[in-house]
Amino acid sequence: MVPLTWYVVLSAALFSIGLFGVLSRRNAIAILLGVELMLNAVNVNLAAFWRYGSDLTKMTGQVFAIIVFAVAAAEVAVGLALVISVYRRHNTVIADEIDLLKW
Amino acid sequence: MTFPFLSAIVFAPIAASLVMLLMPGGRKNLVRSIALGAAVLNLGLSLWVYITYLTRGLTGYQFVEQYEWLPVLGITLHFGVDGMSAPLVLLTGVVMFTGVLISWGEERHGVSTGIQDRPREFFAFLFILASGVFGVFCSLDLFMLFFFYEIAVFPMYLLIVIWGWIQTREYAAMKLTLYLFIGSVVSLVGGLAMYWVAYQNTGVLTFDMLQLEQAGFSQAFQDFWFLPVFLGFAVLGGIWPFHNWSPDGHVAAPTAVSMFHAGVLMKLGAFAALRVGIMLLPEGAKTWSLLIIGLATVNVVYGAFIAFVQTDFKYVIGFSSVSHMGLVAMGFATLSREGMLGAGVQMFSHGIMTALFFAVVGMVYDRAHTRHIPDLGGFVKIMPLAAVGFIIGGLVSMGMPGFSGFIAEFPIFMGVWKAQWLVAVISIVSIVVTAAYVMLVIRRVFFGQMPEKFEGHITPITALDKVAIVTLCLLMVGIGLFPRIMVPMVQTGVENILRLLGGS
Amino acid sequence: MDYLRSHLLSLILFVPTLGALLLLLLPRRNASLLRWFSLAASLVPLGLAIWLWMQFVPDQAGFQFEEQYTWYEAIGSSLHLGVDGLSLTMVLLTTLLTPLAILASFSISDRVQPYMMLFLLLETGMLGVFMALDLLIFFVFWEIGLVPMYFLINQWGSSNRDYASLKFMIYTMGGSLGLLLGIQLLGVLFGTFDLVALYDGWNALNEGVLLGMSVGTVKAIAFWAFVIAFAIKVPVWPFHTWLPDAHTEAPTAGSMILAGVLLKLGAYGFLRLVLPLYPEQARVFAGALALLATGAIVFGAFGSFGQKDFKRLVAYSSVNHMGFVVLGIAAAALARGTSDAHIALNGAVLQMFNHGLSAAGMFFLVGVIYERTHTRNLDEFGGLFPVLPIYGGILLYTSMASLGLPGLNGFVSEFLVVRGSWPLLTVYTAVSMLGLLFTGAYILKAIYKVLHGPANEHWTHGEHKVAEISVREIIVMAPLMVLILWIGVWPAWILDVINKAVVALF
Amino acid sequence: MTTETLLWLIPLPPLLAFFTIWLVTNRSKSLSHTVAVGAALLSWAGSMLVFVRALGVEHLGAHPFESAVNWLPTGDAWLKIGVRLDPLTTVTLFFVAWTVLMIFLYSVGYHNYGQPPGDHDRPGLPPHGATLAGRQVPSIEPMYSRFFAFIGLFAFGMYTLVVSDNLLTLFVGWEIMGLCSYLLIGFWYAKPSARDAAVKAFMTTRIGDVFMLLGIAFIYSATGSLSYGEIFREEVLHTLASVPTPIFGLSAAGLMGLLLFIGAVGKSAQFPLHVWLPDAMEGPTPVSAMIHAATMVSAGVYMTIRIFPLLSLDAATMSIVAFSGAFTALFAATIAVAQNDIKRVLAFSTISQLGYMMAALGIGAYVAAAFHLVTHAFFKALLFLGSGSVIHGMEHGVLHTGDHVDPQDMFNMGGLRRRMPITFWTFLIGGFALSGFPLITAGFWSKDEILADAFGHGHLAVFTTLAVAAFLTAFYTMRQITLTFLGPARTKAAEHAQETKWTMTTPLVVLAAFAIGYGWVGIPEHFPVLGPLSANWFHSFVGGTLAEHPEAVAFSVVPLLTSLAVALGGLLIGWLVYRNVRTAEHDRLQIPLLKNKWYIDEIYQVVFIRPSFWLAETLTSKWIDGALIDGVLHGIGRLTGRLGHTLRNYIDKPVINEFFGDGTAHVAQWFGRSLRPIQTGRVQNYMLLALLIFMLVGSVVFYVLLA
Repeated sequence: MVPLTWYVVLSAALFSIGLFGVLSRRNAIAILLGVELMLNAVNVNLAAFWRYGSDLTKMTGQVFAIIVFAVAAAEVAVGLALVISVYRRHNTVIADEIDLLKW
Repeated sequence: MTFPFLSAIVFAPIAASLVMLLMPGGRKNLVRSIALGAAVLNLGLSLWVYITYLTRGLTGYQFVEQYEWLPVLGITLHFGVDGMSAPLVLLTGVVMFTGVLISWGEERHGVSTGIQDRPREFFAFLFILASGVFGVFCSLDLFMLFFFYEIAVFPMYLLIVIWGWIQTREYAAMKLTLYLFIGSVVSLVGGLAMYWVAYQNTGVLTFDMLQLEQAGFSQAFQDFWFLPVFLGFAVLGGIWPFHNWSPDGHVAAPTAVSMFHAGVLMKLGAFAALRVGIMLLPEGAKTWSLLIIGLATVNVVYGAFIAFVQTDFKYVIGFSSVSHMGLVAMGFATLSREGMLGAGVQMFSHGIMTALFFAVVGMVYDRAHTRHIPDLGGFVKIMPLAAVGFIIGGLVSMGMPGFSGFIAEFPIFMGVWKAQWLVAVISIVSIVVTAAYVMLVIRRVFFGQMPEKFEGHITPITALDKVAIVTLCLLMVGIGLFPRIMVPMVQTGVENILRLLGGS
Repeated sequence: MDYLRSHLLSLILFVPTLGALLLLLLPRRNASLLRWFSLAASLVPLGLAIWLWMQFVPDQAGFQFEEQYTWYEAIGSSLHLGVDGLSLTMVLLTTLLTPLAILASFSISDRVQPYMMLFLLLETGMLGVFMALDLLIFFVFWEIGLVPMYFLINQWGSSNRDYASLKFMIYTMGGSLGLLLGIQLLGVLFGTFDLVALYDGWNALNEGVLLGMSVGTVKAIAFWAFVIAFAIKVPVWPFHTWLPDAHTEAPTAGSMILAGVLLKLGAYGFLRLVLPLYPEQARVFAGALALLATGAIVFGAFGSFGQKDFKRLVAYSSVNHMGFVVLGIAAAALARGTSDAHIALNGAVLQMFNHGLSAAGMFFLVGVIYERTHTRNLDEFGGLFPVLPIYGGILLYTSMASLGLPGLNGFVSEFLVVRGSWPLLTVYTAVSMLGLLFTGAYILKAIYKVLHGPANEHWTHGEHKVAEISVREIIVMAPLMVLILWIGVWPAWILDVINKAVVALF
Repeated sequence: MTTETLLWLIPLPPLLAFFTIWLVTNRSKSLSHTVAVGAALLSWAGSMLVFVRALGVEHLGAHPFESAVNWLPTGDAWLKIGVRLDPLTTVTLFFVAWTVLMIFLYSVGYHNYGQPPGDHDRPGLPPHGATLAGRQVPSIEPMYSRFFAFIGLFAFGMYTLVVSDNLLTLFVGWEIMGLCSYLLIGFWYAKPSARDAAVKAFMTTRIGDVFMLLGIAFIYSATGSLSYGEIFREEVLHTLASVPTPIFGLSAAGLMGLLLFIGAVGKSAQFPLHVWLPDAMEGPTPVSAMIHAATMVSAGVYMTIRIFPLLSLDAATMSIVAFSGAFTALFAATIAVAQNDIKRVLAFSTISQLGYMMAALGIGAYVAAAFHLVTHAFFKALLFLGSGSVIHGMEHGVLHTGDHVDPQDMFNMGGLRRRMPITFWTFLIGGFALSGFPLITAGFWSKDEILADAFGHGHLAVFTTLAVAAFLTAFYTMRQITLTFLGPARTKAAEHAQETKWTMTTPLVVLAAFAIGYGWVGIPEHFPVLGPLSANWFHSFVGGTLAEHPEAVAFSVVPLLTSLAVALGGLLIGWLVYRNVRTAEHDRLQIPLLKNKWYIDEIYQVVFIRPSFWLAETLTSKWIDGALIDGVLHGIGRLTGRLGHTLRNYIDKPVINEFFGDGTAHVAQWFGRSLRPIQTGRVQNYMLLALLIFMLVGSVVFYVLLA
């Protein structure tokens, strides 16, 4: 069947795309999407390693993946909420213009 | 082990503070009553502990409790008091009690005394602080000791910065916090080092000091780590040259906090330095004892001389504490029976004494709104009891026989004779200097002519203040006249330490 | 009764304290009640002391009525009390003078309660020193005595009281630092402070090395540490300058006690500690002591003669008189065990007692005239004899006693001292005669200026006319005068006790 | 009652009188003087009884009446005090008792008892006189009672001194008399001169006293006792004589003698300590008599006679005594001739006569000295009381006439012979006795014996000095008598002078009797004609005091003639010179040097008194105590403050606080500030940074640590 390497390469690619998106896109929503991509890359990894792992009786892979889904969902919720509240206040979703952390 | 006295003592204040925070902040007297109730409870408990320990003629660690906390790392909630710490628990109880009393205050003809601004938060923080202090004195677990230590230090920052003397409170609060945290971090590193080395030596991961005592640290290890650990804690004990946070802190802090600060917190440092520094690293202590004695001597003489020339009422007391805590460090550093005995008593005696000092200073300041000694005078007419209290405190601080100060200082000097007689000769000068400035302050503040701008604007002290003063005075005189109500107990503690030091 | 007998000393010691505490309970306003109560509280110890005197067995060497209570066993100190001939005399003196002083201060109307309390506490402090058989206890009471006296001077004193009181306090404390160190050394060496034990141990310790020095050196240093502490209290020239200030500023009763008893503490220290603990060093340095004593006698007399202030004059006379005490002690130190030494010491101890009587009397009389004229300046008196015949008579009598007129007490002791020290310290004795000569000079000066002198109309006529001495004041003087005459005519009753103790001790 | 008990009791009545008057009866004048005179009478009776008993005893000197009791415990022994009656005591007691009684009696009149109180008399001033029925009459002394109290104490002192058997109680009486002389000379203390005289007297005698105290201490420490019986035993004296001392190479005995003698010099007003005595005339006249005749000054000589055994052991001391005595005798006589105050003349004559006695002792004639002591006591008391009577009479005249002349200045007197006969005749007797009028007067015999001894023992220098002095004595005595009594009155006051009351005249008569009669008990055996008639009782009796009986000197005509010549010559010349001298201006002997007493007072003022004030006020009080000692103390105080400031301002604040404490904080702050720019606030920058650092660390871990 398909060797593990393919899955790993796939997830790495996904991760890098997500990372690139996070770092390069200016729209906050897009950044969030990037984050999601990275998380999914992780999921792919988790599933793959489980499948190719020593024994399949333990469900660690899936469990972790599900936790990630949950976290991702929560994160997106919070993220979008933040973005919207920022938009309400600053009328923008451009990350560069949101530098409240600057002191 | 019927009733968990120590954990009760340690956690009651925090509980009380939570309760207070739940109360509506507007109802000041309700809050105060709760505070007072908790303080009385704590006083009662610690008194019970003390008296039981004394009257049963117990030795070693008593009232021991041990609960799992983080077994993996060998951290347990391990409480217990010995002859050295039981008096300090009592001391904390007393200071807490009196602190609440004199912070109660009142508003009369525009003169507001005590804490009138947000008492709820004030007492809440104060009690968290108190919990930390109790914790340090009671815990037999190194980690817990650090834990409570930090708990004790942190609220101090808020208390000073919010309720402190407007002029210097930020500066003083920040300075104090930094000094103490840096100090404790240094010691913490030492503590962790012990933790690991003990693990290597015994194969057991534990912070339990009773086991660390047996860990058999190598001479080299002890020589290396003693100084950081000891000095790190001694910073809080106000050892020279790391004493500077303390006068500033005293001056900036509100009265009750100053009382805690000088009365209890500095003991925290000395006590921790003893517990962790000397008791866990006895060989290192032997190596460095002369150095410590030297530093302490500087403390004693230097503090006295500087106090002699201060014109700020509170600074005088502040530097006198520096001088007196020097005696404590000196006593411990002699590593001799008399020396440590004296130091143990001195911790208690000085705690009570400075608490009283600051209480009285606060009463004067609240009414005169100045601490500049030349501007004061004639207060004895309006607050005779405060004056008497201050005089007694002064006599204690100059080591006048018949008061606790003498009981404490005399053995210290005997110990110093054994260690290095020259030091005794040098540092004994401080007694006269102390006498000089105490007498001068008493004369200028309480006697003499009252400036007319104060005439009629000075209100007498409240009943609660009187209760506080009397309590403190009774303790000082009682110990001075009947040393046996404290000394034998401290002796057992000393014996314990001497055992660790391998006799001597 | 049996209980009384076995706890006699502690009763005498602590009854005044008890009285002071009870004073707290009395109404602060009711001045007369406070006065009478404290008088009573001070009369009880007097009664007990007299009983003690009668119960005392002079022929029995060593200490009697010993009591011992644990006090601070951690460092081997206990409340160990006991009296022998020397201390007994001093106890009697103290318990006698305190009621008189309290009676003398009935004229105090400002803050009677604290005043009286301080006085009673002061009595306890002084008695403690005389009774203590434990070095630490000795020191405890030695220092405690300072506090009440400080506040008496500082609160009820006259114009320059702040300076005087602080000087008194700091000077004495500074002086006793050496004593403190010495006591600590002894304590560290022997682990006990019990005098009886220390006498043996410390004297047995003769060779070897201590603190990196030879025992001899250490002992010499310790000796001087002790001596300076006591010399300041006595006071010996040149450590005497606190005394005129303190005496002058103190309230009348304060000066009475100060001169009457407090100075004796120093001399007693010499007798109780220095001579027994350092016989060798004492012998070596006796010359120096005698030199200082002579200085005190001569310069004290000169200083007294040079004063314009009546009270200061009397104060300096104390320096002059206590000089004889130290001279006698020096002689005794030089030739311990000889009959000369015994005679000199008899003289010294009796002189302590006598000076207690006459100096207290003199200060009281100064106070009496001060209360009436509010001046102490000798030049402002004059010609008061016709106005105050009785006062004048008493003043003449008392000052003659302090002048050392044969037939009155002062002469007996001074003669004994001179007699005892002549063969041992001939030159010093001869020089000190100069002081004796000027004793006459200043006494006559005082009488001349106050009683005789050009009559000062301001006091003898008109609304400023001074009032004759009152009955209360005469009652204060009466016991003193009686004792002065009694000892002068028949000293044996007291000297016998002293003598036996001295022979047993030295 | 046994003699011993009697001896114990003799001094007490006057003491009791003192206390009674002081404490009880001082309000009532009559009671007071009754008590006092009664007491004097008791003591007198006792003394006479003792005297009689003593006469009945064989070899009283060998075994005197003695009784002693323990007084002071000294180490293992006791110091005893007691009484002793030996011949010397006996004779002294005799004259003391008589004179004291007389003087007490005399005082009653002298202080105008029975007169009304003065109009404006004040305590401390002599009575000015009162107006009675428009006439000025003398007024009674305001402090009448006090006077009797004082003289009572005085008498007690003298009796104690005489009866005591040891030097200590002798010294007690000695000093008590010193005090009383102070009180009595200053009796009229409102007079500045009286005040100063009192202080002067006390201080001057005290100089002697301190030396005497040393001497007593010396004797006591050397012999272990003070009672005569002990210290004058043969072996004791022998040892004392053999022990040398570093001072002037005197033997111990000599030094003791010298020290005690200095005491006597002070008390008996010998040169150079004589200055107090003339000023002592400020006191009331009975006091002068007390001091100069009966008691105090005699005490000095008495004591010197007492310690004669000690003195005589060392030739050096003896010659010192002899020469100081002889010099004083002459020196005082020269001054006496130039004085105008009737009492001052007597004062100086006293000094001179005491010099006689000292000189006699110095040449070893202690019996002669004792003899002269007794006779002198009688006639000098007589003279003083007489002069007092004269003054009293003069004062009466002054009051009567109202012109205020000095009643004591002899140049205001004259012709009193008629106004006051009794006084005149008694005074004449006294004067002749003083100048040694041959055969009948007592003074002749005593003085003659001294001269004879001086000559007989070959002390020619002393002999001549004394002879000259004797001549001067006779001369000024006659001058005094002439100016006072003979010739016409010089002032109205003198004209109206009046004889005094019986209380004053009776004593004069009694004493006059002794001034004549007492000489006859001491006529030398070998004296032509008279000698054999009467045994020299005095010599044999008093001579018995000492163990070895002094042999009487062989009779020689030279001293006899000399004394005759000087006495008669002096009297004659004195009369011739002063017979016609009306005023002081015509008196050719008013030489300033003599009149001003050789300027001794002035010299002392400069040499001793001012320096001692300087020493006391400036050196001791200001410089040593004030500047030096207190300066050091205050310096220490300031130093402490300085040190404190330095520590705080130059170490604590700058170094420890700012440099170390705040310094670290500042460094940390700077560090943070310098890192500030990387805080852009852009999420993506932060993330990028995180990524880079992650890769960095990761690669390090991967390639370095794990490789």
